Amino acid sequence: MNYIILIPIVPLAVFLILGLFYKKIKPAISGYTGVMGLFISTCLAFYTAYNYFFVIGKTEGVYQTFVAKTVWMNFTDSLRIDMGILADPISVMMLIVVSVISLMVHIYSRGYMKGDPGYTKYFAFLSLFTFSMYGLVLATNLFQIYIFWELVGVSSYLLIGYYYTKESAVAAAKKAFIVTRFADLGFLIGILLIGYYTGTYDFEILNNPEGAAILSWASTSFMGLSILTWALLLIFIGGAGKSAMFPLHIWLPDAMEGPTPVSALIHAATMVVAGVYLVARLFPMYYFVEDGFALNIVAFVGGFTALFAAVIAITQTDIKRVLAFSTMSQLGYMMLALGVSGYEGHEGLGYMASMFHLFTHAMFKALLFLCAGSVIHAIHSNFLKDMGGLRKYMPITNITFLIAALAIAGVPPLAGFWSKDEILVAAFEHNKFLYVIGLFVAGLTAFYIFRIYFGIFWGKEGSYKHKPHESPWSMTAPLLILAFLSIVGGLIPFSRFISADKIGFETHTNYPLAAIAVFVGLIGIGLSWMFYKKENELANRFSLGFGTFYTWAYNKFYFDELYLFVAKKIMFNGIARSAARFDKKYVDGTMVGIGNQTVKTSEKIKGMQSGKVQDYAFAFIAGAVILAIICIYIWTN
Amino acid sequence: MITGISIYEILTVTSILFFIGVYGFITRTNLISILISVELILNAAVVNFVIINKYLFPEVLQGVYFSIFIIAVAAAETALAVSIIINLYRQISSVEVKDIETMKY
Amino acid sequence: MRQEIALLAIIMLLVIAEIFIPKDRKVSIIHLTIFLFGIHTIVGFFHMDENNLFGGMFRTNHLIHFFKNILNIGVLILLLQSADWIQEKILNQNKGSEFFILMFSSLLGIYFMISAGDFLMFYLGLELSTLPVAALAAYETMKRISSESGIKLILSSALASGVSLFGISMLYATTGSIYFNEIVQMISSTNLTLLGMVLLFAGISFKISLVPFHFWTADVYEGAPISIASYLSVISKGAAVFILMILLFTVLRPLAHIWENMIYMIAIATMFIGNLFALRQQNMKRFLAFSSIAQAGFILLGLIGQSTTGTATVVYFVLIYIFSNLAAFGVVQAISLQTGKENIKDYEGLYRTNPNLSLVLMLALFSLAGIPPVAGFFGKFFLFTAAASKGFFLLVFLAVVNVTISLYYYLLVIRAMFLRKGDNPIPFFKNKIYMRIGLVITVLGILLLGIYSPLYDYIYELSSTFN
Amino acid sequence: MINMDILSLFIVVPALTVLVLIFTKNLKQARIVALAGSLVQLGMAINLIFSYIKERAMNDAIMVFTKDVVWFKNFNIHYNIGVDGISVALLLLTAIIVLAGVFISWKMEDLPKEFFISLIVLSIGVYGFFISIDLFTMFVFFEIAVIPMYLLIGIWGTGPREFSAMKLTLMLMGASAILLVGILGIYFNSNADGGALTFNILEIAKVNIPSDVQKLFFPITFIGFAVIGALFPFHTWSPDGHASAPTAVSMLHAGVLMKLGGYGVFRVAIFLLPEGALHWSWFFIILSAFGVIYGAFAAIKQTDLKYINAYSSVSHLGLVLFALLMLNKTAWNGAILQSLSHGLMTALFFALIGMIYGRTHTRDVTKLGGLLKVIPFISAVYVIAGLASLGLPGFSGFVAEMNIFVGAFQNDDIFYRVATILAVSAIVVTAVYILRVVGIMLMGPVKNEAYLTLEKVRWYEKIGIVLLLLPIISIGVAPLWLSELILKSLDPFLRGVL
Repeated sequence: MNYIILIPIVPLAVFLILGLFYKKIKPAISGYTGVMGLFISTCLAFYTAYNYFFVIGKTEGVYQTFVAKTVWMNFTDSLRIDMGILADPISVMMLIVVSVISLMVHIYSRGYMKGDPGYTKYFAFLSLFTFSMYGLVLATNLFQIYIFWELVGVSSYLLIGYYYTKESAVAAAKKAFIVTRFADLGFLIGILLIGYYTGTYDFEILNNPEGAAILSWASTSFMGLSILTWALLLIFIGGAGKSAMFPLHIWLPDAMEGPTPVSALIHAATMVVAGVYLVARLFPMYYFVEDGFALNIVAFVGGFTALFAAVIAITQTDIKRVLAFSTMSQLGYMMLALGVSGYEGHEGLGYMASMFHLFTHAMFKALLFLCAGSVIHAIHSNFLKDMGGLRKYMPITNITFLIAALAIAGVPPLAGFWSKDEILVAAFEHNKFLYVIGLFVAGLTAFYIFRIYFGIFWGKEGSYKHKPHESPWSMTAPLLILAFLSIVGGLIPFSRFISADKIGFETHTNYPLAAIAVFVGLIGIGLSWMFYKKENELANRFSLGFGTFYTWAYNKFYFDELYLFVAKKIMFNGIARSAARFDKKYVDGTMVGIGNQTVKTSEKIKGMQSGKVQDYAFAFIAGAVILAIICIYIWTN
Repeated sequence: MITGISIYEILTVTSILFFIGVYGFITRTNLISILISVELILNAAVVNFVIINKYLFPEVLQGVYFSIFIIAVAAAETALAVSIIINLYRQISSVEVKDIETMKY
Repeated sequence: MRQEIALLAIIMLLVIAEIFIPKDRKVSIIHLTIFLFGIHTIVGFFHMDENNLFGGMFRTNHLIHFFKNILNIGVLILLLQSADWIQEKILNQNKGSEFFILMFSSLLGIYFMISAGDFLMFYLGLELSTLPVAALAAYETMKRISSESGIKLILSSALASGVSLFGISMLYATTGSIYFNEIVQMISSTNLTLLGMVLLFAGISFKISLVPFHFWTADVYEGAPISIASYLSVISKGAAVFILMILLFTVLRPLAHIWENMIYMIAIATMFIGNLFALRQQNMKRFLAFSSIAQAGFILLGLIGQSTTGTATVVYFVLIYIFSNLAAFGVVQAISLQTGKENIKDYEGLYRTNPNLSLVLMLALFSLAGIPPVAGFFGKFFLFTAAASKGFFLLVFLAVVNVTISLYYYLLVIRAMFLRKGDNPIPFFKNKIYMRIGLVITVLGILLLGIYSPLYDYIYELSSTFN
Repeated sequence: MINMDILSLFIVVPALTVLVLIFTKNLKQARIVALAGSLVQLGMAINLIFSYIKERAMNDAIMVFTKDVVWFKNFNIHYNIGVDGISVALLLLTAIIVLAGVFISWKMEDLPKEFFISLIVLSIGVYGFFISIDLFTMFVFFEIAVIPMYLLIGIWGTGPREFSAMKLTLMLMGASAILLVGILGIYFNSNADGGALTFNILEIAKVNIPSDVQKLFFPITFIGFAVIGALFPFHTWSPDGHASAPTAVSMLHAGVLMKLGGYGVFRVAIFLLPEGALHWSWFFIILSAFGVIYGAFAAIKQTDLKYINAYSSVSHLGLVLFALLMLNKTAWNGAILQSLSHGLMTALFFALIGMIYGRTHTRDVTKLGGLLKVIPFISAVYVIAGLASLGLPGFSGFVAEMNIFVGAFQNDDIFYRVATILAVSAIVVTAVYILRVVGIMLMGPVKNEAYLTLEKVRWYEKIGIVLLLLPIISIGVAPLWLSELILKSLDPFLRGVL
């Protein structure tokens, strides 16, 4: 299966071509190059998936892991970084997700970015990102995943800051990079710890439930916890940073400064799920080390983030931000699912559910973003207040958005329903409290998503300068495709293919729970129907009912301000400035001071050379006498 | 060899002579008198040589002829110094030591 | 004895020449002198075997002989550099030949001093080397500061010689001899001996200008004609270092454990005082005076490592020091002859007008500061090695601190020449042939003496035979 | 035969270049000569790499291509040269940066001849330092490398050039003076096992110097070298010096000269005084780790581009010393790689800063803005260099830092852990100050209309940039050959510290 290597190579090639000759190439060509490249990768990805699941399939009931790697650098005799590809169910699944979404976004962008000065550059960055994402997905060891982890980070930085003349975009890009960088610090230290204590970075060895890496966890401990647990927690910090888990979530809403297709690709479907993927990648370790202590943390962080983000999402008025927070909350869902998962067979439901939701969510969330993009493209605004009644102007967008909304709200038989249902079941089976949270979040989700749906396509018509029009085919085609995927995506028998132990199992829909979930979802939809279908005072009265809580939620619970305070006041003005001043004043001061002191001394003692020959004579005699005395009375006895 | 007077008295005298010279060198304000003080110092040395030779090592006359040379050289020295002083006097019409302090620090 | 006789002959010849050469053709005296002395220098390199004269009052060996050659080279360069000055400033006062005569007789005195076998010869040589210089210091009779420096020199040196004589008399009293080889057998660390030693040491330190016997240096250098300043700073200082070394290593060897400490203290004091004073000098001559004091302090590091290495290193360093310092003084000489300017400030922008001169000066200063690859570095490094070989690491540390300080003020001059543009830089001028030859020789010396290791090995051999 | 002298050529060729330069008349001739000379150097360096690999295959001596000529026999001083994997790598680095420097100073109007001469003389010192086996020779070349800085900064510099030049020279020469004491100390203990005193590093390494002597002289030697490696708190010559120096000089100085520190610490202090190293490492680890984080923080608040870069050098080179003191192969490998990559990156930075300054006549980031729109090539490369210096995978910095961190983590002790984590956390701060500059200076709207008409990058500037950028990327993408080259040479150093 070595041809898998081609999947990342192709976008890389595209990136190099576009990057090196971006002056020469005409925009149209570059657009096609990008799409073509991605198309090839996508075909290969599908072929790989087909090959892996159906041609090769299971040997003695287990999906085998295919690894091909080469040494990249040696640290010590045992520790080294390999570069290579690893094919196992989740990586293959991720290949599909990344390829599909990226391809859609490429096609979509050809319409969306038409006429932009940096057209070629844009496509170059997209390819760079896709390449890095592939590399991340296919990583064979912790260090490789870290390397591509950084690369996706930087390409996200470049794409968020794509409109680099906009101050806000630059700030957002910087914020995103630094926050994730900070999280990666944890990731890196985690890697270092694991490397030292297990002597390898290799996933195969690390994840082997009978392997020394896992069994030896009890041998070392630090502050009451096994050092491996610490390492896993640190790694989870890294994952949380990328996946915008509370409290490292602040960069994601701002990241919406980037072009909308980019948000769809990076900040909805692929990059942000890297954190989830990372935990899933190391799932056996998380599960077995110290009886899944780290895993519980993951579950609760996920659950809290899901709730927290959903609440904020309700209050936002910028549709892209609503979607961003909704992404956060869905990611929280996936983490939650991983957190409550077991390992063997049906126990591993949560694991599978999480991956399943990752899959479906990628489809409909990308769709939502692209629809939002299409809307923004039409009326050049992100804000609900400028929208309304667009359904007659842009029918396709309307339909597709509705499908996506229903999907995320978990209305059967759309994709979202199946995956969300599995998550809730898993939660129900392991932790009732989290189940309740999940259920509540499901309701909120339905509510806020339909809030913006009605806000955009129904309600009072906004005052448009020129009559809004449906987007060109290059943009609507991807919408339709994704809409189709969001409908049928849920029907895939996921558990057959993907499970923690790679054996696969049969899921049976748990009808009561499903009914409850659907019911909650419908309530949410109903509420938003009441509030926003026709505009009325209900919504405001309702929000006033919450009073301060509403304002807090509206201001994202002032987390940006908190971080700003830490960054500006403490880091910049506190440490950095004092460091600079200390350096100038004291460290440098001493060095220069020594010099000045010498010069001063020479000024002070110049009187000795008085010019009086008699003083000289006196000094002469005195010196001689003193010497004599010293000689006679000190050194002789 | 003076009877009744040991070498110590004489050496004491010469030492005193020496330090008188030094004192004079340091305190006199007139270049000529400074020159004289120098002579005192040299003479102290001369007397030393002669006495030491006579009292301690009478068999060879090293000290004695050393002293003769010293006297001669001292004369030359003085002559040179005086001539320079005279030259200076031509320019600043003073032989005060305080007038030769233009170069300092 | 050959060199002494030869030099004496030259002096006589000059006297005769002075009588017979008519007034308007005095210039030829300069050429004659340089020619004769050049011959003398070259002849000096021919082999000559060791011998004693006057019952051990006068003795030569290969090292002493070699050292005389070094001094000859120095004086030759000095003559070349001061030729123009004499021609323009001195001849018209009809004092040309006297200048040479006096300088040579001083050199003659140095010869006697360094090959002295007893204190009498030593004393005579000392005086003979000092008195004419005093006369020369006061040579520019029209300039007040010249006379002042003359007086300061003669008075202080008279005092110094008086003191050292007093010391010698004490050594005589304790050992009963003035012959070095007899003293060394008799000597023992009695108080009187020590007192004598200190006084004698003071007398010589005066010529090397070691702290606290150095005060005359700066004033005399500043007042005296530049050639005399450089003569004092290289030739007579070098000679004094050599004789001090002989005395310490031969006559006073039994007291080594005592004078070791003395040298230690004096070295530190000298280095620090010299550098600290040099730091704030504006006048080039004063500046070089203090820098030469500091250099003397470094030389003591070689003396303190009393060993063949020490001896060899000291001689080697003196050789290098002569070249470096003469180069520096030569440039100062040339510039002050052309423009009468002697202050560091006047040197601003020199490189852009007179690149060659400033390069020479830069090399000289680097050599004095001890920057590789020029000779000075090797000299200093070996001095430090000599000191460290006896385990005086603290002393070496203080020395290197001083090297850094000294680097500062040497760089000040270089800053003036290279970094500054200068408001009215010294205009371009061409030097006369003698000056150029003189400078070129020094530069070659600076560049080659260090890297050309066989020279050091040769000196080392000579020193190993010397005791 | 030619293989024997392959190293001496590194002294001879630049010396010849200088000789020829003396007779050049104007800028055109001077730069051509300098270019030719440095091109030859680069060729030789590359050739050296290959012939070294060939030689190493059949010869497992510590140093290869050795040549030994007695110089001062009474002190047992030899002109003794040879190379191992570390030195060849650093030689190549030097050659590259010198060539780039020549390109960058293509338009040096004022006293061009003298400028290039001093530049080449400096490079002689550096080459000589890297190939010396004899401590004395090494020291000589060390000072030869330092002293031209005074003229280079003082004559062609900007701002308070005289002050900075004086400060830099005095601090570095003062350090080298202290170093001299250390060297003498080593020399006079090099006969501890009997035998003659020697300056030969390889000989001394065989000797067991008494441990109290080692403990006495290690800090002296270490500081003597580490000052030029910008060890906190002796780094303060670096910001002023770099800020005042002309572009090419900053490049050479930060790129190559500061590497002498790390190399010397490694080759002399740690190699010859291992027990001292073990005894003192904790103290200097604290200093260097603190320097790493401190330099990074100090860089955040600077507004002068060169100051930012200088402080980032303090931080990066602190990492080098930090790694060297970790006393294991991985960290050492990282240290050498870091030296190389920092050399290239910082040289690239200074080159770019020089270009920006040459166009806008200011280095104050707050006055600049939106350059990405105006001078895209330079700005884009600046972004790349920035990403490289914040340790992004795919660039040399990442490789080096990872080696250092993994190596540092080999010491299983809470003290080392804490120090390491402190050092690691610098990567975030680095990101902060790099992105700050990028955000303010390159992105955002163009602040000053005058900048709208800046001249695009010139061909010679482009060459210089590419020359530096290529190795950064190639090391970052395929580090294996280089790290193996270095790793193979590290075993001798382990002898003492085990």
